[in-house]
Amino acid sequence: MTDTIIPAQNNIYRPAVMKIAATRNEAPGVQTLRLEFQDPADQEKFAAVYRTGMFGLYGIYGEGESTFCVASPETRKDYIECTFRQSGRVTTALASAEEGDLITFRGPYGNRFPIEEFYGKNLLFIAGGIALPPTRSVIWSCLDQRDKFGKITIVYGARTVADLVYKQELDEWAERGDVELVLTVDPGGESPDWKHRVGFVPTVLEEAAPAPGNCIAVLCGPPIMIKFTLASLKKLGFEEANVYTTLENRMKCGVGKCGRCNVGSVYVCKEGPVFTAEEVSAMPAADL
Amino acid sequence: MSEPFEPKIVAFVCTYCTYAGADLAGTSRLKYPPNVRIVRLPCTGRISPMFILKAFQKGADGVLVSGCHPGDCHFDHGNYHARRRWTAFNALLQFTGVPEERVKFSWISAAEGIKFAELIDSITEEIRTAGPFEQYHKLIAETGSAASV
Amino acid sequence: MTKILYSDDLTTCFSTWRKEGIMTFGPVQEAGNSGFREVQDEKELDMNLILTSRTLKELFFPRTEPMLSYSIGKQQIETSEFLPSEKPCIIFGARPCDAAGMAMDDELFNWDYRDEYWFRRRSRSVIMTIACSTSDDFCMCTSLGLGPDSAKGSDVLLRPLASGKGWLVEELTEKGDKALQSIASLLKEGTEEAAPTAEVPVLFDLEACTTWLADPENFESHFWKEISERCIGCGTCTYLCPTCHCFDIQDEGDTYEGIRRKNWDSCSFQLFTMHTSGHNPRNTQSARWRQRIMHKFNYFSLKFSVNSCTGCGRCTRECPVDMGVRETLQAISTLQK
Amino acid sequence: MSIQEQYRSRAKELLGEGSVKMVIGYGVGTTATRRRPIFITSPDETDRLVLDASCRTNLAGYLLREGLLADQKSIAVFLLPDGVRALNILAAESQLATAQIVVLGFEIKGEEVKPLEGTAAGDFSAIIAERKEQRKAQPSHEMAVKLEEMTPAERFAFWEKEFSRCIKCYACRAACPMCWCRRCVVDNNQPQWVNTSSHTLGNLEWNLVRAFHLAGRCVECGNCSEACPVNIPLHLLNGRMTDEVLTAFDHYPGADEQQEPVLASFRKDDPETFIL
Repeated sequence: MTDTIIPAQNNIYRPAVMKIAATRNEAPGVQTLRLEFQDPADQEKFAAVYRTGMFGLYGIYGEGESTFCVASPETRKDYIECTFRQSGRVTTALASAEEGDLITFRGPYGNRFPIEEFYGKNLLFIAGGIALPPTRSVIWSCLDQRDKFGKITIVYGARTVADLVYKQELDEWAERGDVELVLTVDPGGESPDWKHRVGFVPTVLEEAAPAPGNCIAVLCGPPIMIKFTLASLKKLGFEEANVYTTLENRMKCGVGKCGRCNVGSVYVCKEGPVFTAEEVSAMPAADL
Repeated sequence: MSEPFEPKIVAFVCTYCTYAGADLAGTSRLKYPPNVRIVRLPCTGRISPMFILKAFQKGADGVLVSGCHPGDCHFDHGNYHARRRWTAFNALLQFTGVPEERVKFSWISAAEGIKFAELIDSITEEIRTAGPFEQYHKLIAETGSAASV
Repeated sequence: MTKILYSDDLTTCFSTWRKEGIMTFGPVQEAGNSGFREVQDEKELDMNLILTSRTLKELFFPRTEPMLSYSIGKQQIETSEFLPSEKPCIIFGARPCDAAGMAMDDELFNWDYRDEYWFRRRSRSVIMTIACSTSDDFCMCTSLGLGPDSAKGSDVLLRPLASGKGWLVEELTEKGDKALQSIASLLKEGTEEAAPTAEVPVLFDLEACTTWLADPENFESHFWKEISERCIGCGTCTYLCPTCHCFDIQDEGDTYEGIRRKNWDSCSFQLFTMHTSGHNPRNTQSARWRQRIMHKFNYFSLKFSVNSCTGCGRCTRECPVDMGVRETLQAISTLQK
Repeated sequence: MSIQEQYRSRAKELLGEGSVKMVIGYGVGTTATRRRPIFITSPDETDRLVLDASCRTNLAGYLLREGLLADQKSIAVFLLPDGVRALNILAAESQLATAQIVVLGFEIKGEEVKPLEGTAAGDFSAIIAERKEQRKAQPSHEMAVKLEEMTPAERFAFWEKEFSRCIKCYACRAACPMCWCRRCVVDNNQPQWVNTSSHTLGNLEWNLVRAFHLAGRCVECGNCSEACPVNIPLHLLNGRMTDEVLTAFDHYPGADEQQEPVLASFRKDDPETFIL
């Protein structure tokens, strides 16, 4: 586990105010918001602390706060992007917010991806559905300093073509030439003009067969996908210590007080959300 | 000088009878006090006691619940169900000391524009006399004050 | 020679403090239920209680507390904070188990991020604890490494005199000393004996329990299902626990104005950990009971080198189905042997 | 043979012959007078069962444990007459099939425990009918009478004080065999009808909602009042609701399993005394 970075705060429950600078529909029910701090002091605090992997609590007064990752990379700290699926009370309110509206943000909290430890290595990114956002912040952190890394492979899958998020960026990555992009949708989720693969992420991953040597894998997705993909990675020869993932549990405080997010003795908010597969294996599986 | 007290009254009404009755009151140019905010629902069967609690939570001084006369329900028996519910809920409100003038129930048909206007007139006057629902307002105010410790 | 505070002087004692602008709190009994609240004078106190039914934590971590108020206008959000006042407080007549609980939760509320709501109240308060000379069937402080006269978390410890006419006074902290200074003239020198402290039997071997709990093999033991089969999943044990600190953050109001509150929450509740997706990491009552025990006797001590149970016994005393930490640890203690 | 012995041997027999997979009963508790619910699945363990005048908890709620009755096997349960009524209501509300339940019925008179004849929920209709008459004739709780004599303002003040203590632990809900909703209305947040905070307003709202949802369903077993850690007299609220459904609709909750839920049924000539 990387160390948690603690921002200076007076009242840890008081959020900063952010303006929605842009909204983008990603997929049915999935939206990205680009947010800008209203108070330069908050922006300064954020920029001083933020590292890829950290998360925040996004809120709308009157509805509450909801936890998700910061989807923008540490190489671009003058705004925050977040991507979420409209599902509960807060995300429903966020989804109906418009450009120019004000929302709140608490954070960034948690630990980070140790990106400097990835220098000189090949990188394999694997994401499923709405879990591309946490992966994406790592992807951009690396692409923004492309020369520091070896081969970069991105395997991304969703249930259907419509459910793929960041479609523009997927095109951008496909066209760069220095990234291998493998896209897949679950069987039955393909559209008539779908030119990429059809199949579940673990299967497609095994077919793509990236070499485990000198390679770091970053894996984010729903629990069931993680479970099977970890098995596939093992089969391919990846060591658990070289596989990074994020855990997402229900949170209210984000700062280790409210008592919900722990898996065994590990508080996801304080000691996560970024863990190696080795660290996850050491946690009690029944608590995940 | 404080302004004279104007009661806030929320009326939950069914669309087929009481709402139509209110409409008739309007088109007949009958005058009734503007203190009532009407919330239109498909049927009294849809009016949950939760609505009444919500109205008080938001500061209402009085609530009226009204629908079709027994036998006239557009959905045949929604108001019969409502009547049982009201009986229980009304008893509960009485037992917990919510003054009788704060919650009223009535049957008003689409033809009873006059009854609607008169009823609104009388309950508004009754609540105006009784004054603001201070007991409840005090509880609301407490939620906005710092913890007692 | 020790200092003695006589019961007869308590009236003057309280009035002196209040004249100095100090808020006075103490154990009070109302409608068969007891807890701590502000009192004007000592007559309101119930000094005969072995332990209040509700805990001291309410004075530092109220069951519901407004944190922020917000009002939203065009292109602006205004918030203001409800930070607790810094007016000094004296809490008279806490019990050692409750006082210890506050010290334990200090660790949590200061874990890298400092919870001002907790600490403002903590730093303004002086806890004057009365050592226990009686106990009931549920007391188990001695099993947790504490005792009827533990000083942990207290600023002043009062030992009841054998005569029942007052207390021997021991100041433990600077804050405690300061509170005593204002009543210095009421503290008499004397040689009276203190009443013997309550005899609280040791019910289980705590070390054996923590060893068993620390073994990952036992996390999925059948034991958890068996011990918690009758748990009905209410929040009584957690809400009446001096150290349980879990909370929820809730907004009340509308999208124009309202209040963000911190409310007690409980790991016993099914919805506590439920994700929006419907996935629930602790989906069964046994998993939730395991969480409560593990949290107190494993996780908390891993983080802060102290178990978060004071042995007050309320979880067992008040449980509608007669469960509690006591039964669970007694059972583990036997398993381990 | 003591009644405890009789019931132990019945439980042993039921488990031994395999006609039930579990017996839900009472066992010894932390102190001499405390009893706790126990779940016996082996005939060898029936000696752990206790039956005496301290066995007052209504155990019917345990029958709704997720998946417990899913395998269609039977379960025997110790029930007071109120418990049998709870069973009837649960059956009427399609939460369980009484055919799966073997009732080990008993009643407590003073400090004496008496056996009740019968094994199926329907076997207890006579005693329940008798209870209905007793309930009708029963004078209201002393405090309820006092409350009725108060002015509305005094009543409001009384309940305000009582509810101000509520800590929202939801022990009343958890202990109640009738509170079987998978997700309680107060736990739904879209919309959030009543406040979840335990300030007095939120507490008043919660207790009104709960009392109303139990109108005509409460069997007055006392589980909620017993469970309440801050001693709120919930039985007064529920008792008042029972008075109302009895007098207005002649409805005695849980009379039998065919009984229609009082608020999900109606008569065209239901009384109306307060509707304008």
